[in-house]
Amino acid sequence: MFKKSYIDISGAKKKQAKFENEVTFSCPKCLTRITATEKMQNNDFCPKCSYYYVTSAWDRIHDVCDENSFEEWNAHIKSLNPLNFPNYEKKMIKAREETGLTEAIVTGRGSIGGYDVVLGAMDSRFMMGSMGSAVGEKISRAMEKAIQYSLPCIMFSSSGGARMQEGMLSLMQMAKTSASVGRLREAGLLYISILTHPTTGGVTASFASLADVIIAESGALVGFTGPRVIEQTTGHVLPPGFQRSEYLLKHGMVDLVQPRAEMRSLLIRLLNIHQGENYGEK
Amino acid sequence: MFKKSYIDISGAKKKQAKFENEVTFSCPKCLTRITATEKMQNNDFCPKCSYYYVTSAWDRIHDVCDENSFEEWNAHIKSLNPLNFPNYEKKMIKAREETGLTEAIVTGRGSIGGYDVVLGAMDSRFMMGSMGSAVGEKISRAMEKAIQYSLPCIMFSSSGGARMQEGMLSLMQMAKTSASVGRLREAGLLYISILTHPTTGGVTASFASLADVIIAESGALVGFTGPRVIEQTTGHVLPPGFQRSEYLLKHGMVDLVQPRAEMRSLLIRLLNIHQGENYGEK
Amino acid sequence: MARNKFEFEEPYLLLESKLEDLKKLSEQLNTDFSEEINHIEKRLDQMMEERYKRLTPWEQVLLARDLDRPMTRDYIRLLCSDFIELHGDRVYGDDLAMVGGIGMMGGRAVTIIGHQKGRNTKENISHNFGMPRPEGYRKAYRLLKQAEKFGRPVLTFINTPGADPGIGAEERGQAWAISEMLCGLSSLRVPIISVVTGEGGSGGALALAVADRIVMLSNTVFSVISPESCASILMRDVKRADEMAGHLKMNAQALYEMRIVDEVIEEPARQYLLDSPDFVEKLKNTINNYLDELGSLEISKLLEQRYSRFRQIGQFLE
Amino acid sequence: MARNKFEFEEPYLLLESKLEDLKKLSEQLNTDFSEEINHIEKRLDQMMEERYKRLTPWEQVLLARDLDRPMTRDYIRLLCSDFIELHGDRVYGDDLAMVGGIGMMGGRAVTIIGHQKGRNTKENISHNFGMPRPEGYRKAYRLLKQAEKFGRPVLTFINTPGADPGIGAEERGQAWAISEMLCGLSSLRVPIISVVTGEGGSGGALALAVADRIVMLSNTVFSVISPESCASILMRDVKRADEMAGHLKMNAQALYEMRIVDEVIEEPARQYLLDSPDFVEKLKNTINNYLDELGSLEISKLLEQRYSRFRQIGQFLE
Ligand SMILES: [Zn+2]
Ligand SMILES: [Zn+2]
Repeated sequence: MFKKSYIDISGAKKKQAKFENEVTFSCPKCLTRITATEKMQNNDFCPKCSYYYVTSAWDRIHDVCDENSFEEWNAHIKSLNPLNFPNYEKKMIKAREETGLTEAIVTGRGSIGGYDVVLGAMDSRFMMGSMGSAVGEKISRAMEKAIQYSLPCIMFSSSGGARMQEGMLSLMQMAKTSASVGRLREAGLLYISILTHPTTGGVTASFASLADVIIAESGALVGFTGPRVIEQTTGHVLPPGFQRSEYLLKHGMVDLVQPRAEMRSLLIRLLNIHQGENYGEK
Repeated sequence: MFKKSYIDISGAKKKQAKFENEVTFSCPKCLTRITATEKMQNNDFCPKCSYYYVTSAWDRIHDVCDENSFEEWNAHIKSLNPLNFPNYEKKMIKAREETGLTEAIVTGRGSIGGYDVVLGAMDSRFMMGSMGSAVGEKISRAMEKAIQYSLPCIMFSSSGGARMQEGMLSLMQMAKTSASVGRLREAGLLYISILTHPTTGGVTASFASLADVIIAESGALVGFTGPRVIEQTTGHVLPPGFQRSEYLLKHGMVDLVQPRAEMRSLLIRLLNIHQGENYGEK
Repeated sequence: MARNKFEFEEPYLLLESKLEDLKKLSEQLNTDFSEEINHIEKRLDQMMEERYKRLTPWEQVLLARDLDRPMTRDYIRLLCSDFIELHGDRVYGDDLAMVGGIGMMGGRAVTIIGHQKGRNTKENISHNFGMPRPEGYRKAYRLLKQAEKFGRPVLTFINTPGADPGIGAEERGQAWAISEMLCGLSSLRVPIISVVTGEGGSGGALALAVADRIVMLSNTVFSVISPESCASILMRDVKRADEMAGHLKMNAQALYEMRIVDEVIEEPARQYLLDSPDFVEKLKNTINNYLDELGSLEISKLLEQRYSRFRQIGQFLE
Repeated sequence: MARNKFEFEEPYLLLESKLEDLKKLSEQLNTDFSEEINHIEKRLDQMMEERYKRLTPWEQVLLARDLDRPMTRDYIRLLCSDFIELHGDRVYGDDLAMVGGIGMMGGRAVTIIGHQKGRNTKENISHNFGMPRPEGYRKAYRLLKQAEKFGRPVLTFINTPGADPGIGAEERGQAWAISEMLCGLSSLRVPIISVVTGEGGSGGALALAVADRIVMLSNTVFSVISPESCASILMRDVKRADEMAGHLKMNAQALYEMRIVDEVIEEPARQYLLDSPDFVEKLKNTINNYLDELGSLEISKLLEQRYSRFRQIGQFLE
């Protein structure tokens, strides 16, 4: 189905080695110190107070891709302020400065264990990973490229939902990206979605939940309506673990729950199983 | 999609007129007397004690078909006793004598409000409407005829499930009839299933629940496992109305709950809506 | 049925009630001011009509949410000579916030799906205030696939505050149910027309709006978020919802100008919509013309157009 | 792992324990009967092997139900160099009585689905004694459609007392979930091979058995109804289940003779199956040969053959 250069089943090990120079982090909430390895093994949550160290789009890409294999696409695409929404530009400039990104998603092409893939990773530091015109456009373009090159497509989600400052243009990105998944399906290509902490609203309810294989990162909060809104609207106390990965697994919504440290090796295994067609239409 | 001779939307009225000569029935359980009209309006249940007056296959056919329009197919197909199961022949002979039927289903071709259809009606008086080789064969043949003539297919179910005296040959009729529904689907033909009291086991779990439109007759008990077995196995008391038509509607399993007296007019309306293709593939 | 409950109508209604007083008094005094009163009444009607043409975005939100507007079942009764409502998702339940079925519309078989609110508290509870749960979207999806099988065009009527925000809806995969609708509609092999008949609330509304043509009635809205939630998130002050309603560009005219919707059907002021022959005729013609137009296209062409319709939405700098 | 718990084995086991006593006594007495004892032991083994060849249908039912038999996950470990279990029906839940996923089997990607019982009470409760609920069949259906999308052949492993007979399973449409499996498998555009590895209980087992080839292990059964239920319905005496097991013709050999199944793989007596290299080789070869054979067919031909396979089952008088 897609080009296979070489297989490196021991993929996960590469990443572990990387952390032997042991940078340490201090939790901004409870001050607990942890090493980079510990942080990754705990899926970027503080082991003591569950504070979430945000994982950047580039971290995710480097986590899973073969070294120097990733080539970014459409890095230049930027949101405008089509509704003249107050303070939107200011917020975007701030987000760009803080993250070094132009938008809440990075897309491109890379290889994972030797398998070429189209890859997207959202970054929740950029306006809560919200999806506006630019994010939607980058996703649809990436999927169309996957079709053009017959490559599998992998998307890491992390988003508060549609970006309200672009109004209906944002809402319509849900329809746009879902229609692009429809095209991926018609082309018979593999599409893997990885839900990371936190993913809610319009992203969960569009391209992120339409994949062939859906993986939730351990401990991630994933849902449609955010927990605070549910509590406020219904007046109910939410059960423990509500909307967390393990809860999604129990309720049948995801195929697998996987710790961040083992994501690369899982992807390699999935790509390996999907690499060839045994009994295509004759 | 299929031949339309004439439309008779007032179809239900024909049947009501038929009952003006007012035969009366006496309930075998509580002795309450009711007229034929009352009996039909109450879907063949005794209004006092819920005793079920069994509706025969021919009653159902006459209820819905235009007068003298029904032509039976494969009336000669009879079950054998392939496993030499004790007492099976004796039971079949008794069922044949008591019902005048050769098997637990009558199939054929008729017209309903002028619309030609393939029709099958099970008869629960014949060994509890159980499905053995002969029943399965008649259903598959009827569906294949529907494909041959491009006609809609309508099945009235009423069955205790697969006929155990034919062992695995009976169980396999579930697979056989379901595969025939698969062919109906591929041919794009309309298939309507009407679940009548009682339908359980292998019939519910095969052709009867695979229709485009599923209608449950008011008050009918329909399920997979019979209520007595559920009570015995789980030790739970069943909630009121459990597995009855209205319960199935609430739980999303049927499109409509319809009283027997209005079945014909509903079928005419459904056939009318499905008579033509507006936007077939071009 | 006149709508008599919006704040902006109050001065006019006050004047109206004064006129009533005047009429009664004149009767008691056996004098006749009818000519003058008629004159004032006419002027008043005129003024209100004009006021309705100058509605603020927030006032349009209020009108869009009015429970006295026609709902999906009313439109079905209006449009179809025969209609059979079909129920259930075949998996879990039957959601009354989402109704659907098949019917005959002027000799044409159609599948119709829409949100359904109630008119009073009791009805609203059974219809869950028009907020579908996953089973509602799954019922809709099932009916869509049947429409495709039988080559029936699809009409959807949109009027919902949004998808149900409850625990059960999350448990049963609200996001999953909505995304399958979005993807399913985008490749459904029959024409689809959506009419926004009231409140188009976020993803719960969008799930019925992936269509070949989107029509909005003039006093309806469609938004990524409710103005209240928007104000409470961005301003930490829910009272600034009226302001947000303007910023969000959520009313019919604004969305028409943004080319998100194809057509806006003018609503008569202060009248139950379906009592207005002009409105009814316009609605019927619009739907029928679109169905004729779309029905003449080859399916592949129809799907190509639908894809590009949504594909090209968005403004960005390259 | 020897199985030491069936009634028919008791006389042999008694003899075995007597021999043990004899051994110990001879040691105490410092004498050597080892030659004689060895001789008796050999004869005993032989007798038990022979007894296993003369199992009654009821004894085969007991063997088929044995919780020490390999289960689906054991076969997966045996056959696949890599396997990823996938979960959930995307609608309601994840059913542990039905496991499934994708894996590599000798360079070939496959989808495997099967019933899973537990080995002890705690495991059995979490696996619901191998009785799937509707969500189990819906998970399986989802995995099947994916196998079709990616052109992966499907293996199913059958070992269930039947579908779950509970209130919740009825509520969520047990019959609907099973019938969609039967219909879906009948037209699935990839080769399907089913192996009955234990108890093939009624519709709950059949839902995984609409296949191009059905293989049974020699001490397994497949039946329209459990012999106990059959006895209790027809004889009003559950104790006559053993008798019914014979009448129902439910054991592997009988079903092979009726041409319901394609092949019976001989089980070694009194041995954990996967410890027997002969058995393992035979199983692997059978599956691989069938996959090779079916994989060389055009899909339309494969579907035609699958349809006629089931279409022709049944005996009747015309
Ligand atoms: Zn901390
Ligand atoms: Zn009675």
